[in-house]
Amino acid sequence: MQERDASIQSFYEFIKEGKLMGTKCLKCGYINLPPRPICQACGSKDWEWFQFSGKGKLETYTIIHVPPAKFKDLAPYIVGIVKLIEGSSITAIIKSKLDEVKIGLDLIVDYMEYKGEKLLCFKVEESQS
Amino acid sequence: MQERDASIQSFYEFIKEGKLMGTKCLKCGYINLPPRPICQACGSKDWEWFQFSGKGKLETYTIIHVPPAKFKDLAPYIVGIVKLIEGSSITAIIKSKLDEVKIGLDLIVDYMEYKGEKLLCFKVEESQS
Amino acid sequence: MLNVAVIGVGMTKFGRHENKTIRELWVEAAIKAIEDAKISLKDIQAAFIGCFSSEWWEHQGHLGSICADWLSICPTSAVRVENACASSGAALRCGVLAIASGLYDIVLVGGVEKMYSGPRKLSDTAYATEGLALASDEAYEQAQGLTFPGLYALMATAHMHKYGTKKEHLSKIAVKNHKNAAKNPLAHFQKEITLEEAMNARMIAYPLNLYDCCPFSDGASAAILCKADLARRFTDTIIHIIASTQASDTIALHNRESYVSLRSARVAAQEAYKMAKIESKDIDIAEVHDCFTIAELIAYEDLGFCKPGEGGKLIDEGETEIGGRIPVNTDGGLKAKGHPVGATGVAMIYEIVKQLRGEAINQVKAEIGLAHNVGGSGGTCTIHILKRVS
Amino acid sequence: MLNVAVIGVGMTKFGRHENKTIRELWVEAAIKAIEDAKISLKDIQAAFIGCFSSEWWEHQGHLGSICADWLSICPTSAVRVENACASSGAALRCGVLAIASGLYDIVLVGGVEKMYSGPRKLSDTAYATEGLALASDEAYEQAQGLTFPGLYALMATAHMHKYGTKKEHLSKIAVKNHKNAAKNPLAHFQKEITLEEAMNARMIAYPLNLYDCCPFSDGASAAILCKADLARRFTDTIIHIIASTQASDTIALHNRESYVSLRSARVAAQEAYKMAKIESKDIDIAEVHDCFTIAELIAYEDLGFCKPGEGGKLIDEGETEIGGRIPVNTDGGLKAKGHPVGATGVAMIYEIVKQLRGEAINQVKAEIGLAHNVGGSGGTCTIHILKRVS
Ligand SMILES: [Zn+2]
Ligand SMILES: [Zn+2]
Repeated sequence: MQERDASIQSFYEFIKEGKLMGTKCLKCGYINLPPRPICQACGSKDWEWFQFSGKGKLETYTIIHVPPAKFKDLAPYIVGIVKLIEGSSITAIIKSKLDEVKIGLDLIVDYMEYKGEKLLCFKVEESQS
Repeated sequence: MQERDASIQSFYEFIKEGKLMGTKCLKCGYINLPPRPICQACGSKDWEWFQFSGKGKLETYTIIHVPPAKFKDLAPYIVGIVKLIEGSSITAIIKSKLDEVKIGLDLIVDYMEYKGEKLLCFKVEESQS
Repeated sequence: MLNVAVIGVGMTKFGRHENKTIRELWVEAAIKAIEDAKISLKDIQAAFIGCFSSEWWEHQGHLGSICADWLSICPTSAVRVENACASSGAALRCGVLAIASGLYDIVLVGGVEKMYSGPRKLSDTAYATEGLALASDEAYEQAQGLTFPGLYALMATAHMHKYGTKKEHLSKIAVKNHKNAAKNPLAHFQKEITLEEAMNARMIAYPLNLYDCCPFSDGASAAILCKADLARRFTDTIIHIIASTQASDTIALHNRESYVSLRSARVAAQEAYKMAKIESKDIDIAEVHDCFTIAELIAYEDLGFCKPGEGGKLIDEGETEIGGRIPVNTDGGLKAKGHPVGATGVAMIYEIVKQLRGEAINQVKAEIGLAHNVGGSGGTCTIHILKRVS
Repeated sequence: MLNVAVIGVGMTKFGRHENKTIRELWVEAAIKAIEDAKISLKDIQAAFIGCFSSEWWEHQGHLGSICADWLSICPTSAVRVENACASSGAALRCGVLAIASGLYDIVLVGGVEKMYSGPRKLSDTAYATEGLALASDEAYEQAQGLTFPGLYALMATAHMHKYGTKKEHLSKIAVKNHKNAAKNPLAHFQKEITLEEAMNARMIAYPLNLYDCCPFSDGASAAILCKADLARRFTDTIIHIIASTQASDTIALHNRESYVSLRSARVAAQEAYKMAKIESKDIDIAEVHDCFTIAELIAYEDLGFCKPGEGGKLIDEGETEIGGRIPVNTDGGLKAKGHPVGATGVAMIYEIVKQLRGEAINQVKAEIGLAHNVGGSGGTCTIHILKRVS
């Protein structure tokens, strides 16, 4: 998959394809999410694509009551930072009942069609609920 | 008229009333147009309102063929810098035929209703045409 | 040794300025600083002005030129600096570097922002909210529906979970800062609030409610820096800048090791203490960046006023109140004094200088003061330490 | 003596980068400069990045943080500087002050702009035109229907009237710069144009037509500054910055004494010649700010390459062409190399350094080079003079 560069555009192209992708540093092995042209851990420019399983836990969250214009229809909604089992973290909307969200919740990647875009989000893992 | 401060808002309030107003420095006599809280010539903060006769000459001009969105309906139109007989200069739309505009043209202040606003502009002095 | 002194400070009232534009607010603050320093416009050799997003709110860029122009100091060089909410902290730092370079003796620094009201563009809360979000990661935070209060809410949730910090701790910070602002005529809000009001306000981004958030304010601030050797020409109460540091962090929270502490603040503070050859316990008074109540609590920990996780305890013990061990935000802070983003960093210097001179509204006994100015959610932090010398 | 050397330069191709964001362009240029200097990321002690209006074009502020972040140099301090089209000239100057202050040995400077295309916000010509106008006076120029090309058109009309300058003189500048860019792989346009094409292009703001105007470009530039004492550790071809100056002027044209010359450029140039202890005739090569053809012609006069009013004559005599007495914009200039606003000032340094090293595309014989970077319609000007020392 090396033909795509480690760019923001590539990340969102993968999202459209239903893949959560980061870059793995070929020098130090650090997994960069979002993908980066320069490894955050060691500064190396050598990387390969890395696909996440999509499983993770909620590290922290907020409930947005005053949303940006674009997200008006969704409010109130949860945004959280999800720590994936592979070790990297990412910010996304969390599909959960507002009164059931808590740090440590087991999550799995999901996608939402919203205003013509495919949005990255996470939902509570089935086994748990 | 001292109750209004030497602000941009005051300038446009006067425009609405059909007055072209600057500030005259009480220290050095320099006439600041647009009005300024600090004299451009000497740095003094003491000023009084000064009303221009509205008469002047075209110092330089351009004809805008690619306009900003707001002025789309007017293009092509002339914008020039007018040197008033009192010595100060100001930028405004010049009402003139495109092929008759030239540096040195005698002008007099005018106003144009445009998209709900009163726009400062200048027109060719009657006596001349 | 930086060899830089502050010989003048000035600021506008923070709040709503319906009739004034950016350049007009700037001139008001700059003139106050110039008069405070008893210098003339001609003495200014360079200017550095912090502003976050005049393009967004007033459709006006090229701020350096317009600020020099309206102050009538052309052709003096004027640079606009943008580091989000730390824009004027960074501008101040550029001014410090300019004097330390030996090229300049007297430099004007400051900041300005029009965030809400104004004769040129009339903003509303939604537009202002979107404007503030410009300080966060467009591709990976804004795009995920995160707001600016949401960023600090993520830190608050994490802090509560890790350390047992309570909502009440946050509300107590709001109460303290409103109390400090109550007597400050330049503050956006001059009213005290009760803990009950602070606890029960309308939710903005859980767990942060309206009283955990600073307001959208208009305002400007300015300071005159001078080569320290020359300061005695202008004043007898000499205030030196004994440390000036800045650090960065990832713009997005999710790329950081911790959500309960700002690395940029810790690094800048450590470097500042080292530069000033002091320890955190030597600080008598601090202005910290309380854009949200949780930010002030985390600042206590990052600056070493207490151990990590003990910010709530410090509040409970009243140590950061006036009369406490280390009074914080004696002017009301961003929370109640207001937060015209670009003006905030130098407005902190205004309060520190007033305190060190003995001219403050809520005067405390202080010889050394610290200003902690954070950009965005910690992507930038500047630290300045000021000391009265005799 | 500034005691500052340039030990590395890098830039992206200027033009359309449909698939890249600001941070990605920045990283590309910065890495090239770092590799050119043969330093590592860890060697960078501070960064100053010029950007005009990322808020407008990509909805992204807090540029210092995002540029440090994506380059993986956190917690190194990173300041964003905005002086309209002179943003990276001003950023470079802050970097010079930072090294001159003695606080830093190695500093990264540069600039970036995404003006037109991009994956995050897709702009069109009208939006980009409005964006550029942010550099002019919102209240008294933008509000009167004036555009950015219109500002320079006002100067062109005045220059033609006062000095008899012809449209043909302007078009000859476009032809020269397109010719210089034709071989430059990093230029936005790599095609020569004829005088007839240049004369007869579609009118934008009379008397300026399409070929008098630089394009809207995306791109980034970077340079590594080093304390001059240490430069020999990194390279044998030592390039010193022997002058670094900046001046301001009123943002609006109508408040100036003259419309046929930029006071900011004259003042900055005079100070620069004085700082470098040279005269204008000592300059071997110059990069001047030709956002519009008339701007280059006026620059000749402001920099003292010819007398006031004789810019047209200088063009007619071919003195600013490659092979002439003082080659100007050997890389194609803003006109043909492109003008990603915030990147332009340091991209000029890229070309000067390449020329002084003997590594340029259109190599000329040169020991001393000058970069003239103008913000807006002259509200800011920075001048840098570089010299190869042996
Ligand atoms: Zn690595
Ligand atoms: Zn005066």
